[in-house]
Amino acid sequence: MQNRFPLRALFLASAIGVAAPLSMSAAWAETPAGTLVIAHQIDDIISLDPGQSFEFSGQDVVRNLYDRLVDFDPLDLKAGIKPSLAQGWEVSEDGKTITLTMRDGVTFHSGNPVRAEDAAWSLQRAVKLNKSPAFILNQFGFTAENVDERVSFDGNRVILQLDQPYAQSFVLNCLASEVGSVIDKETVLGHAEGEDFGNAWLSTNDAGSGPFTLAAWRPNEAVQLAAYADYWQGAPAMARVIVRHVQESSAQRLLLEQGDIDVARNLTPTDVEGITGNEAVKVTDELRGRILYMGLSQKDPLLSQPAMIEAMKYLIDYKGMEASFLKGQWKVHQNFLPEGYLGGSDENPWTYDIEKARQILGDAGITSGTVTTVVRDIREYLDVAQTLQAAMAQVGLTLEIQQMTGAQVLDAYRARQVPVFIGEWGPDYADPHTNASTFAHNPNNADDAGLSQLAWRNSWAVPEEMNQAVEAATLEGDTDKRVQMYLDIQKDYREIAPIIPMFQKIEQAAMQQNVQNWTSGGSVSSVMYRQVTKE
Amino acid sequence: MTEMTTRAWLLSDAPQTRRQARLGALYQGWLTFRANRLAMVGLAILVLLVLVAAFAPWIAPQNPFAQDLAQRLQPPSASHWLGTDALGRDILSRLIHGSRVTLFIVGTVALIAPVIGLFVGTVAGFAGGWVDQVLMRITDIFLAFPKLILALAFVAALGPGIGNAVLALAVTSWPPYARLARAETLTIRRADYIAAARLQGAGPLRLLIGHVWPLCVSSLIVRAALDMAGIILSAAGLGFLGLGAQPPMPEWGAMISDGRSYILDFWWVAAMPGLAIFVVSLAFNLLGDGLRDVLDPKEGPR
Amino acid sequence: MTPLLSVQNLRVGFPTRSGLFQAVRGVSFDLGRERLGVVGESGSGKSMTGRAILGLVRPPGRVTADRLDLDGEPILNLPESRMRRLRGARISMVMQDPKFSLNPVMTVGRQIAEGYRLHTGTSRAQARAKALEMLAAVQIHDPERVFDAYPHEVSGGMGQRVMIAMMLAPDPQVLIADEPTSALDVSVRNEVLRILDRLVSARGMGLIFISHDLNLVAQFCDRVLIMYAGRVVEELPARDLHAAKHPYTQGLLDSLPRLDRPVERLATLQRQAGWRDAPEEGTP
Amino acid sequence: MAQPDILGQPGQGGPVPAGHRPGAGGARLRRRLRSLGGILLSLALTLLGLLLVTFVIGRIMPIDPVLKVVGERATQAQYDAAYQVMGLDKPIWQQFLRYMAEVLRGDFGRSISTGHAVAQDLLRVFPATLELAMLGTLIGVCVGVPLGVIAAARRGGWLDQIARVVALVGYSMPIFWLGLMGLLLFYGILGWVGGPGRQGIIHDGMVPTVTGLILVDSLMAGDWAAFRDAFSHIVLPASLLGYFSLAYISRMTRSFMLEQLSAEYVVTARVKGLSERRVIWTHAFRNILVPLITVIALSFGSLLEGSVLTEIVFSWPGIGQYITKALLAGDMNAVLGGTVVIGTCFVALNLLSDILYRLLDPRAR
Repeated sequence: MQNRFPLRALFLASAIGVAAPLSMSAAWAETPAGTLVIAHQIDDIISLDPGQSFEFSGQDVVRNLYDRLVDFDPLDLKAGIKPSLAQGWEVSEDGKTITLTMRDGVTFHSGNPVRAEDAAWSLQRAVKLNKSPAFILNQFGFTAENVDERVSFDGNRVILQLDQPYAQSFVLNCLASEVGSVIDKETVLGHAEGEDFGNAWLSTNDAGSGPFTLAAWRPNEAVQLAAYADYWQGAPAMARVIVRHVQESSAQRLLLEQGDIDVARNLTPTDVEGITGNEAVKVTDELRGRILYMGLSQKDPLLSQPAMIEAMKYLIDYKGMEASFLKGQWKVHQNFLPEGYLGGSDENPWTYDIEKARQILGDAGITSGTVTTVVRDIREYLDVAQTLQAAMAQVGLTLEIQQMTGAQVLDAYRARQVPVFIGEWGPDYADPHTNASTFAHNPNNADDAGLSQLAWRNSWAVPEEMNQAVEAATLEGDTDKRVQMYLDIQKDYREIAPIIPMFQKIEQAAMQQNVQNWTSGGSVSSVMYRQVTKE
Repeated sequence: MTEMTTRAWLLSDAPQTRRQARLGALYQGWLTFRANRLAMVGLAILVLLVLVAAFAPWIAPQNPFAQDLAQRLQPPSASHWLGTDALGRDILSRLIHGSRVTLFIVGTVALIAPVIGLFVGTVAGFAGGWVDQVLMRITDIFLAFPKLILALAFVAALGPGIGNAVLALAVTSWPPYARLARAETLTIRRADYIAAARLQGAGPLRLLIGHVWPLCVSSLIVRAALDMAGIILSAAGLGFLGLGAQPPMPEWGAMISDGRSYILDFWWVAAMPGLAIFVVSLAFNLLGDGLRDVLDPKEGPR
Repeated sequence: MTPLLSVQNLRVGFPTRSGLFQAVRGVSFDLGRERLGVVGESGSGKSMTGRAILGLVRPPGRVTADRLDLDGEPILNLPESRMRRLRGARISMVMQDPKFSLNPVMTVGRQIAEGYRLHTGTSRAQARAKALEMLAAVQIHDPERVFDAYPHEVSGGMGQRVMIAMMLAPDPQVLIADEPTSALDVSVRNEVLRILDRLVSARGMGLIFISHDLNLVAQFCDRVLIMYAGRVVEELPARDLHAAKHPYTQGLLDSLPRLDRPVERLATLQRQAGWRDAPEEGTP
Repeated sequence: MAQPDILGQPGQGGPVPAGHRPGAGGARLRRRLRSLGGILLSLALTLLGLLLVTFVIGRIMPIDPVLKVVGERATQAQYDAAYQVMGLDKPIWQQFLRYMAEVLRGDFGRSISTGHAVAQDLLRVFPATLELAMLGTLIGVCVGVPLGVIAAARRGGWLDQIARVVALVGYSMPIFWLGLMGLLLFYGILGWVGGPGRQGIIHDGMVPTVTGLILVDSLMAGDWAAFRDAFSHIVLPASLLGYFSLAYISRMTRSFMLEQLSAEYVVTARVKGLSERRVIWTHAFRNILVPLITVIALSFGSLLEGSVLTEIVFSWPGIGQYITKALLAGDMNAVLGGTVVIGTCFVALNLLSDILYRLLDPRAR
């Protein structure tokens, strides 16, 4: 803190000397009472179609434009899935049929009533559209060919026929994800072009029943939402929500300190620390589902040695990073299921221990070696990579860092060409299977399998027992048993896996004192605005 | 020969030999240059930079790669004259080692770009006709291209790294040299002594290499000297955008990029490398300006 | 009677690294209503003498003189604002090449009218009339067209006539003509000279005619100064030029081809270092 | 930013070809038309070449555009489907022809990184950059030209030295650094100017878009508050760009003026007794107008393309940021569209300075 003063004093002195009367705007502005203004990095949005959107910021928008059959309560995320457009559901005896009953009197933004037909069509559409998030629904055996029969409606009931008796929590968690959003069928079909199910139009427009309507989306600039006055849970307190794209943390902080925005969502740890002394703003910590992990490619002759995998776990300065450049925004977490998820484990057995690593490597006869890491050009990842680099150097290992853009890294990663990968994984939906199926499941380790699992990308042939355990966990109806199954999988995983979870994300949203009930969506969901108020 | 007579010999307005004339001209140039105090400051800074780069391991107080997370973001103090960065590395030591990187970038780009430009420009100007048309059209295309974006595209295509950044900068900065070299060639080509050399049976290649190139070089050198600062800034810009030098290499541009997330509270992390870049590119600019005064006296302050 | 221009011990120097370079070293002469030729090689200081008189030597060049009087009035190192009122109005200059000495982006007429208006304060229309009159006076047949022409649209001879018209429009007492014909074709040279001669005599002006062309000066001028290395080495009436005593003048004469008697081989001009410092002969 | 290039353009203000005499009106007109046609043709070729180079770079770049479309979790089948839809299975020359045909119809395709039509995106981002570059150039011209002229007139004097240092410092400053510091000082601490972005959030989207230049649009709508707000946002980045433009323009002006001030016609003007101010501004300055306009056009062009870093620092939603972002995402439709716009601007600026040269320089008429 005291560091800041010399610079500011210097600036002030020189500036006052230059020309004080030039002032053209008040030093401290305030945002309008009914408007929530947020600074956020939103340049990743490529579509606002719930059947296509799969980016963090896009999902933030979709979640507020649409309702789903079942959903989370923004004020009580821990309570789990609650009824939403479906006021209730039933599971058949054999566990393969789920029937959801629609709520009456809900209307879309267009004024059309929300019907079971719309809900069924929305799911069918997502499957047929077959964009990125479609796999979330396809897990239940839906395909473009069979989805018209498997998802149907009858009066005010939507009927889902699954291919396996999946755990009810698994199915509902998936329905609560953005791809399960209920879309206004009539409106969208009116804008369809060819066979696109209205995708082109819906990418930049909204046809939902959610608490907000889309007022404007200017890519890389801003998203503006307007409150939907007839929202079935009551109109939101905020008449307008404006999300402004601001890339730099320092710029977000300046905007916040000047009172030009209400919430800043991408402050770095140092900027968060920098504003803690400011009485006008507060910071909320929220545990998110994202995991920062290190993947060791099993194609690499050095990295595939068990001793190497073991040693690497001790070469990560968990506490040191957590206390320095990751401070407050990442917590040590050495399991693939995030805290807050069903079955999440909080056992963190590894510590930073150069001696132990050296011993493990020495026992295996490894005294030197060079590996490459490909890192996305994000500050935190680079810092993690450099810290690892320094630690590895102490045991005779050389880590060569190549920083690349997100697209390039992803390209190489998908081609299984990244020896050491350092990056994040964000869960796709609120069920533990989302992470289990990617970290600990790899049915085909062949190069041409073209899978998307992290295990596959790191060329890790997951042991058959673990593959089966992961699949079995989706079918366990008893929640307690299911939790135990995941705990067991994670225990085994920690022993052998070359994909090493390191940290879990804590989102620090900084906001004006008068902003209440803010939530970024916790570890299971996306941001929700309808409950936010300003005093 | 005493100092005074050497000087007189150099300054003689009636030189007796070609060597005396040439050395005399050089000495005159040096005197003009020396009289430009700003240019001398620039030269001094650059000499210092070269010395620092040459003796970096001996001068640097600490290992530029040694991390100490407990000592991160320390303000300038007795133990860390310029403070420490986000990983607790000594900024001064990194700056000192970074001078090597900067010199490497500047040196290489300033070597490659003018050479490509010289080759393309003189060939175009000398050959004329469709060769000229084609080469100049290509030059125009590269000129019309948004420069930084072209560099970005190259780095993206070749993969990040200091070598590729240098290559990308070189590839994007040759067209002005080509046009300059072509303009010079067109004037030289019409000169009588070229006609004379041609009459003596000199082939086009010989004319190009023996007569045209040496005459183009001086203006290209001035241009390159003036460009050096631009090259440093472009390289820093690439670093700022996350392409360019790879960590943990202490490249100055990348260091600003590292430090910019801490600029509000820990200003020195970004300010020190920013200052270093500023000082060095200012030095290059002062030097280039002084050089231009010497070689093109009508531009100077008189 | 006071001379129009009286110059005594005029010196022009420029500081260089090897000390002060003296371009003009103690030139003295008086000018009446006559045509005075100044001859010398390039670098002899003849042009610099003309510019020094006009006060056009810019720092760091330095001009000194024991006397520099225009019509009895000292004009050496006058403040710039006062000098400006003299320049153009009372003493003027025609330069070598109209291609360079006329502003390429301004019409001929505007350039002529500009100086005239400045010194006489007349209206635009009057200045235009005067410019057209001057154009006619330098024997341009189509003054209206030339008035609106740009310098690149007129030929060299016509350009020099425009230049003369421009410089004579405000009626100066003294005109310095610095090699006014050397950039012109031989065919138009005489015509321009004739026009210059007629205007100068008709107005009773003093003319300093600077040239390297000894024959031309001999034919055209009343009196000749021979300059070498910034110094006047000889002064004599033009008609006596053939009887010049100074070896440099003789050398200049001998190096010219002659039509009246054949010369086996043109003599090479001899220069002696001693002439630089020897007191000039023939000065009063 | 690297300083813009002028040395490449010496031909613009050059002397007139010999034989350019009055009286040859018809032939001259024909020749002029032919040379104009030639210029247009060569400009079109340049543009085509530009597109081709961009296209090839886009295709050899190891960034996979399909991935951006289908996302990280896509299966191979989804990937293959998108690959075909995007026409990437065709040979590259076919892709290029198809693209050219679409561009000629005014269709730049759809951006995969914004989900919008590229033309629509460009209409939004280009005016933002244009506004910034125009104001920057305006500042550069208004300060740089007088500074350069005075520096040349007072050659070697203290003003000349100051102008030199000002320019050299401008050339040497990393702009992103200066931008961050400026934002911190004038916005963060003093609150004199608006923060990042083009507009304050209250005014965001309130003024109807006509030209896309918010300053102009707000004036047209008569919304003074919006104008003031937009001005307070643009003034800092525009001043920064203006500084760089100023550095360049003042240096070039000075060098042009020095050349003219040593010309004979300046002596003529002085002989006529004109005041120094008249000599400089009416005589010498009019002669540098043509090359100066070329310099200003070049400087404007370089601000259009070279403000990427400024745009990032100030969250300015301009074309530089747009292209950079698209490039790094492998979004080639957007990159090509942006390149076409900037290339066209460059070409148009060249054409404009050529036309102005013909209008302003009597020797070219």
